[in-house]
Amino acid sequence: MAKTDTPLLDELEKGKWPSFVKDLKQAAEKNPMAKDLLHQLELSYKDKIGHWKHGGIVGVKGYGSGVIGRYSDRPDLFPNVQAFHTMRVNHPTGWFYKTDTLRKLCDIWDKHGSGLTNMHGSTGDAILLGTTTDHLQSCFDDLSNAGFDLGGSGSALRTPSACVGPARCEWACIDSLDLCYNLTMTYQDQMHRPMFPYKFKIKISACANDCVAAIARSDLSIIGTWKDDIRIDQKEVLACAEAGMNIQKEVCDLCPTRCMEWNGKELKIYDEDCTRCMHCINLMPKALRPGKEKGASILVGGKAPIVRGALLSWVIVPFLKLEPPYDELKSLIERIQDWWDENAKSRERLGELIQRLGMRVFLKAVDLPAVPQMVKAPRTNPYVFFWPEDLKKEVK
Amino acid sequence: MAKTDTPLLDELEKGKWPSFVKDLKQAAEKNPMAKDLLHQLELSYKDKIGHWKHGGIVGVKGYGSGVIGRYSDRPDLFPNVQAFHTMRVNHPTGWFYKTDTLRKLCDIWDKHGSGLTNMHGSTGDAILLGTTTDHLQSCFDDLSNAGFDLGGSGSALRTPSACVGPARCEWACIDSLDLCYNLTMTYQDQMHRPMFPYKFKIKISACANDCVAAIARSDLSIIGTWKDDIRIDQKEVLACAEAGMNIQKEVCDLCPTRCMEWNGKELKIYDEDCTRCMHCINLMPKALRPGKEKGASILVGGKAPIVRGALLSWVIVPFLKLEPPYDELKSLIERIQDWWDENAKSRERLGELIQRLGMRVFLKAVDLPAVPQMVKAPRTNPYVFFWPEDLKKEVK
Amino acid sequence: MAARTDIGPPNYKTMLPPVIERNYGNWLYHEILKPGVLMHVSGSGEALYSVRAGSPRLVSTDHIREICEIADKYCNGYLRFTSRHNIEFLLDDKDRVEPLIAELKERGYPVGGTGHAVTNVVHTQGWVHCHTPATDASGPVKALMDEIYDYFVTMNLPNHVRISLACCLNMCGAVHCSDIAILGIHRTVPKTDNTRVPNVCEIPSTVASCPTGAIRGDMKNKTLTVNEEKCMYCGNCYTVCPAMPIADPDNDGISIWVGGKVSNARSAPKFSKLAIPFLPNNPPRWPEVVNAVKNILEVYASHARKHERLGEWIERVGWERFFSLTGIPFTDQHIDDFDMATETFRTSAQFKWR
Amino acid sequence: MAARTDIGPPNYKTMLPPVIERNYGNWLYHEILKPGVLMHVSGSGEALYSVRAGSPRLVSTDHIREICEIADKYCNGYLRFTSRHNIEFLLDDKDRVEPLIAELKERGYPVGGTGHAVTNVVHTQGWVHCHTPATDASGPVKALMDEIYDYFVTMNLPNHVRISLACCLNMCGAVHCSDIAILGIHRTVPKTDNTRVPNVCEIPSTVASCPTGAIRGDMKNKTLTVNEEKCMYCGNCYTVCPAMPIADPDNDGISIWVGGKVSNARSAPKFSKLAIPFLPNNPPRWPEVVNAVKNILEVYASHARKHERLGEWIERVGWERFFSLTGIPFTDQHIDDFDMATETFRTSAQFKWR
Ligand code: SRM
Ligand code: SRM
Ligand code: SRM
Ligand code: SRM
Ligand code: SF4
Ligand code: SF4
Ligand code: SF4
Ligand code: SF4
Ligand code: SF4
Ligand code: SF4
Ligand code: SF4
Ligand code: SF4
Repeated sequence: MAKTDTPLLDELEKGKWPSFVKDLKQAAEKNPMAKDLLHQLELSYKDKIGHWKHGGIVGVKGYGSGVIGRYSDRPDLFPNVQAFHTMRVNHPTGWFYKTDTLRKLCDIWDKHGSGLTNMHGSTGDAILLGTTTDHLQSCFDDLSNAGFDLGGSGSALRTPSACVGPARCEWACIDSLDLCYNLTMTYQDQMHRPMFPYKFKIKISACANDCVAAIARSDLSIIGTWKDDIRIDQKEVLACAEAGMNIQKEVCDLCPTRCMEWNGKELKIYDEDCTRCMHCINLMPKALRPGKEKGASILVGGKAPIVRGALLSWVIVPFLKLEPPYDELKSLIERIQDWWDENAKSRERLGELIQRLGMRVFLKAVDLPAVPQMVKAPRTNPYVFFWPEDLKKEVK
Repeated sequence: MAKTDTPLLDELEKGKWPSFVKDLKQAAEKNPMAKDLLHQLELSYKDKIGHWKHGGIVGVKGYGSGVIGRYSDRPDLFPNVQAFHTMRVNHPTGWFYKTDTLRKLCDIWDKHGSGLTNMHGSTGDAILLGTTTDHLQSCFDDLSNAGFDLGGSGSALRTPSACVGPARCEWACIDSLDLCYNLTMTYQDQMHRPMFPYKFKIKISACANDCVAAIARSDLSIIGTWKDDIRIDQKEVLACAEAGMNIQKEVCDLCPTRCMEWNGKELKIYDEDCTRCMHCINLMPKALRPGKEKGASILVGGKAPIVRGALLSWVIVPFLKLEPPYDELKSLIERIQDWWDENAKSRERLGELIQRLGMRVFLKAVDLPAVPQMVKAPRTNPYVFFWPEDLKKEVK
Repeated sequence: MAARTDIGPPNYKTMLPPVIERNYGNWLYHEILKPGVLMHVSGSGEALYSVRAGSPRLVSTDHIREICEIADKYCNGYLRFTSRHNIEFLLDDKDRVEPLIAELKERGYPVGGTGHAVTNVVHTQGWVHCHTPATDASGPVKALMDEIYDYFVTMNLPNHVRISLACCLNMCGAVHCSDIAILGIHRTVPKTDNTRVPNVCEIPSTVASCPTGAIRGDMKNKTLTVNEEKCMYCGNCYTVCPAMPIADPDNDGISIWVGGKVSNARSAPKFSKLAIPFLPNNPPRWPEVVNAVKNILEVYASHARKHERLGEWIERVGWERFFSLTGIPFTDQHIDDFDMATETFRTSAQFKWR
Repeated sequence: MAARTDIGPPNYKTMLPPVIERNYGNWLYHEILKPGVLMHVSGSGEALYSVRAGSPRLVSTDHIREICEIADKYCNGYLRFTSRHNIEFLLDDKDRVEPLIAELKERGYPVGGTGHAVTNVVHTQGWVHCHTPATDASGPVKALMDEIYDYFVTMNLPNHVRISLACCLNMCGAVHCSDIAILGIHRTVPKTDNTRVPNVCEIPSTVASCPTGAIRGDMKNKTLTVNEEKCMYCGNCYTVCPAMPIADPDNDGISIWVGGKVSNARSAPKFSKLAIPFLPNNPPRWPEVVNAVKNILEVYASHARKHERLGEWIERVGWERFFSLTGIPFTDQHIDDFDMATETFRTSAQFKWR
């Protein structure tokens, strides 16, 4: 091989897995920004340190979000990435694309940016990686004209995302795509004009398999479920057994509530004990299906560790029917956001606020009743508050 | 029934369970303090409130602990309990008594106090309930002459206690009684002269059944265990089965690690998976016995809720052989107490201090290695400290 | 005679019956011959019989003398108390067991508390001797044990049930890991008497005593103020500052906690969890409390599997089911709001409907 | 033309292939025909075939055009991306599946990631675009996937394994609930530049940003000081105050976390737990990291039972066993010392020796 000026990155062109270095080089061939990025990255590989300066606020007209400002700390060496901002483009719900749409995106980005992208960012946006400050507005204009809009960033609603749901999945208990799109359209203002105490994420999975990891990484997690009994096709159960599945071991013994019995011929489910974990259905998609009374559980608070530690979302509504126009859900979301907005400190996520002020206070504020499904177990410490109305007035 | 002046308490003379009211009345018949106590208690039953003033420090010569001061808030009505202090008498380890010893205690208490006792207090002392300030010293003198001593109170070592252990129990993995007595005798000074930041409790159970609830209510919990394999007498296993025990269901299925197999004839234990929970042994005492390599796990931190919430003790040494003179254990106890003494705020229990400063700091200070047995699971938050010696010095 | 100090307790070795001395550490196995009667058999072939009798714990010297009399008659003067305050008569002669039991019964001592039974209720001082109680101790225990007496003298429960009572949040009864815990609670904030504060209270340590940071201290004027919204009535400030009394006859009462355990058998030790936030103090027989405990006990007895402790049963069927079976209402008070509250929130989409 | 704002994303309905439009919400079941190939069958009898291909995620526009070309050829121009950044080609014609796969292979696209496989590694920006990374993102992922490639194109693991990478504690890769998480960490305190603080930092919010309260702010002199003993190098202060850079080429690196999951299947969602506190940054191929992940993956593959996720396996056998089987040393860093640390301490006498 000829000697190159990116010997470290070149190593990553080898191997079977598709190489991002190939993409960098491909872009670098026609784009000077991409070329400088490639070389700055090579320097980082040598120095074992990033070469970007701290943040910087840039944007497009009328919006407070959707762009992440970025500047090189070695503009002397890499002048074409002196400014190298990212644009977050709201993906079509479910990440479905027609090729003509995708090609439009490519054309716009070749015109305005580095020609490099992330398909997609971990919140779900199509990330257009690197452009200069003076291209931001024109790039946005072109995007908008092509039918695209920016996603969220900063202290705003972030681009909601949803699992593939009813578009392809037999287990969808709610229309995750319609709901996600509906909420996205309803809350455009909250997404584009940061006015919350911090970021707010919504993710929607249409069943408890949670294929968008909603429970782990959204302030509001909507997870499909059902209320009635699992539908069983005993014929197909037998077919599974005949095909070699050890139903006792693989299904019944792994059911978390052990609420299934298999006698070699028939599978019995004690549905009142089932917690709708999806395991048995996952294993026998032809034989078992979620019930017919479908809806979703609403959970809140999920987030990454900063500042007070990572949280998984908490159940606040065990079951809600979810049908357009989703008014009950929206009213709940707004009550939650209002309370959060009023009470949170700057950079305090919803979960952290509930942690600080207490679930009791939160429930009262958003007008939700306490139910045992909200807890793994009741409290163990005796530090119980009483509302003034619980008390007997002094009778002396 | 004749009309009495304790109508409420009289109700509690009825019923099958032995009545403390009978004892109160029995004592009241010969003792004016007991009589006033009875009537003050009747008043409490009427008022639904206690009638004792806040604390008060009283004691005997040379000691800072062993006596709980108590004064009535209605000395006008109940002059004989104007002062009504409690003496905590260190019980013979295991709460074994010869009747002559017990009678001596009774005689002394009839002479100096109310004639009422608790056999025993929840820390384990024989509680002599109620005497006046000027009887404290003479009562102590009489107790001492009869071979008794006071237990702990205040910011001191509290009376250690132990399960009945090898005196009667086939499962004892350590000599809980000898160890408890030995520690009690070694640490007389710490028990009688409060000089710690707060109370310090030691409890010893000779196996994991933990019959003195050591893990829940002692700062230092010593719990017997073994290292090698459970001893099995297959003949006796069969006998259990024949006697009607469902070994699969009652024993194997309830084993927390499911490390037992029963084929109707032989019981196989995969001892490497056994966590020595005692369940199987509890169920078949004739068939199964703890292994031969015996010792104890050392745990620290257990306590009631005040101030920062209740704690169960935490494993800090999974296994320690415990034989007289117990030097290794004592050295550990002293290292722990020294560190606690140096670092704790006033009224901060050992567990709370570890909670505040971190297990890492504690382990280093008392020179114990970290082992996985110390945790339910490793940390989930990424807020990991590194000791300076872990780092690479800057090489630039 | 001048008192010697630091002599320690009587050496337990001098208190052991000869049959124990001979077989110390050599026990092979035991059997529960019937409720309240244990037989321990030694490698030597000898056997020790322990007969367990209930006790109110608050006993007069005459009562102790009566116990001694019985022990002299049947046990050569040897007896012990258990870690839950029962009395154990220690016999080396099987033939004396039944006569002893007969005499105990005649004298009104319940014999039982072994195996799958309710044993004695560990409890505390209450209005008898303490200064911070929110309820009495001996009274509720007596009322309860009268009602569930049969569970003491039989062994028909799924596993043993350990009931404890503490009269305030200091939890001297160590109720925090009991199958069923009865806990006295206050429900109103302390009434600070700032005229006494300067004389009897140390301001910084009072402020520090509050788990929820509800107390503000003014060092200049030597006063203390309680933020009523942050106070959850634990009474710890009163422990360190007598000028902050908290008892309130109208609002003090009892809360019920369930599902704790201490042993490592099967499942790890567990804390008790809140079942009922408040029941009124209703002396002399606390009927609400007695009924609540009995209800929980009986729902457990009729639903749990053999060997399942109360908490193990609840964990298997779920807390939803516990509340629906017992008919106890779930409230926002059941949801923790202290330091580690979030650890108790349900972080999954798994739950039951009933 | 003036840009319209707030138009939202393209309506997904306009992006759905006709077979999906027709069968939306009517799917009956699916089968995994082979690694990377899903067949979904509708109530109407129609079937949809999805062929899943791996992607480096950081892709050029030309690369996207190539994907479009393939989709035009086999899928009438319809495709999607998955929540883990794989590409899914959507076909309504079974006969085109094999030719598509053949072309994908030829062009170097791995086909797989379905069922009991390792799928794509969710990851972040690293040195490519972010300002706070402690390591690169795309590089370690590429190095790792080269090494464990076979697990992507086959389905022989006990269950699927979700690997994620985040280049700093902000955890944009949401690695905190992954079977195996690769997390960039700093290990030295930020180097505060107090000459810049007054201009670029807000003192109160910087002080508030520190999870462990390690920062003291001097409002008068407009300076910030870090208590080195309390700082655990999270970098959050740098996020809010540019004058506190924390990157350190000699001491930054990677930690490995295991046993997290998100689905509710069988067990509740779980956080990942610390397995290896530190491995050095060793570009371009991070051999220590790659080997560590591979080792964990293979120990899991050879010990777990069918359908057991990594974390479920560890919980069954115990963390003692995890450390002994993988040969990873246990250190005091594995023991939590943040807010809720005590919840993770072992509160029982139950444990294994190995
Ligand atoms: C681009 C993206 C990573 C990626 O490569 O995919 C990203 C990149 C950044 N994230 Fe993130 N986050 C991205 C998804 C996430 C996620 C995952 C998710 O949304 O599902 C998380 C975890 C979930 C959560 O929100 O808790 C995440 C948690 C954070 C945090 C920590 C927030 C917390 O409360 O713990 C920060 C720090 C902050 O906000 O100050 C952060 C901050 C940042 C910043 C803005 C850096 C900063 O400190 O200001 C990064 C800009 C990088 C750059 O230069 O482009 N990012 N960030 C993701 C957004 C792409 C998109 O829009 O699709
Ligand atoms: C007598 C006794 C209750 C009984 O009826 O059995 C008792 C009685 C008192 N305890 Fe206790 N505690 C008694 C065993 C316990 C136990 C159980 C144990 O030791 O196994 C605990 C729970 C375990 C623990 O220590 O954590 C216990 C936890 C407390 C606490 C809370 C300590 C904490 O750190 O959470 C306090 C409050 C304090 O220390 O300020 C306390 C305080 C008190 C005081 C001294 C009241 C006070 O606030 O100053 C009580 C005096 C009552 C009186 O007037 O006689 N007592 N106390 C027990 C001692 C008898 C004996 O020596 O045998
Ligand atoms: C006498 C006493 C020890 C002492 O030094 O005083 C004792 C004695 C025995 N215990 Fe215990 N335990 C004693 C308090 C305890 C405690 C402490 C407590 O309750 O405060 C516990 C922990 C309770 C908990 O987990 O909450 C305790 C948990 C056990 C267990 C575990 C049962 C379980 O499944 O969880 C066993 C095993 C069994 O019963 O099969 C056990 C077994 C035994 C055996 C069978 C041991 C033996 O072989 O001698 C003894 C007779 C048990 C019986 O009553 O049926 N002992 N035992 C205590 C009697 C208290 C009483 O008067 O009722
Ligand atoms: C395409 C995708 C949804 C999307 O909208 O993009 C998807 C699609 C399916 N998931 Fe998923 N899951 C997808 C991300 C996830 C995630 C999210 C994640 O990994 O970040 C999870 C949670 C992961 C976790 O628990 O940590 C997830 C947990 C599951 C499970 C639960 C498995 C378990 O035992 O824990 C199932 C059930 C199963 O596989 O049997 C499932 C099942 C399925 C099924 C079989 C549903 C169906 O009937 O169509 C789909 C094919 C699965 C397969 O790959 O074998 N899907 N699935 C995502 C593909 C990601 C990828 O490229 O690999
Ligand atoms: S979350 Fe459920 S409904 Fe959605 S794609 Fe995954 S398995 Fe299907
Ligand atoms: S969904 Fe889960 S809990 Fe319900 S029956 Fe199936 S495996 Fe059991
Ligand atoms: S703790 Fe163990 S050794 Fe001690 S009495 Fe109880 S069962 Fe026996
Ligand atoms: S002691 Fe416990 S863990 Fe060990 S084999 Fe017996 S039941 Fe199982
Ligand atoms: S529990 Fe409270 S009120 Fe009862 S004895 Fe202990 S300190 Fe006193
Ligand atoms: S009662 Fe407890 S919570 Fe209320 S002020 Fe006093 S210490 Fe604080
Ligand atoms: S994880 Fe950290 S370094 Fe990586 S992209 Fe997110 S904020 Fe930047
Ligand atoms: S790096 Fe984190 S822990 Fe250290 S001072 Fe900054 S915010 Fe605090």
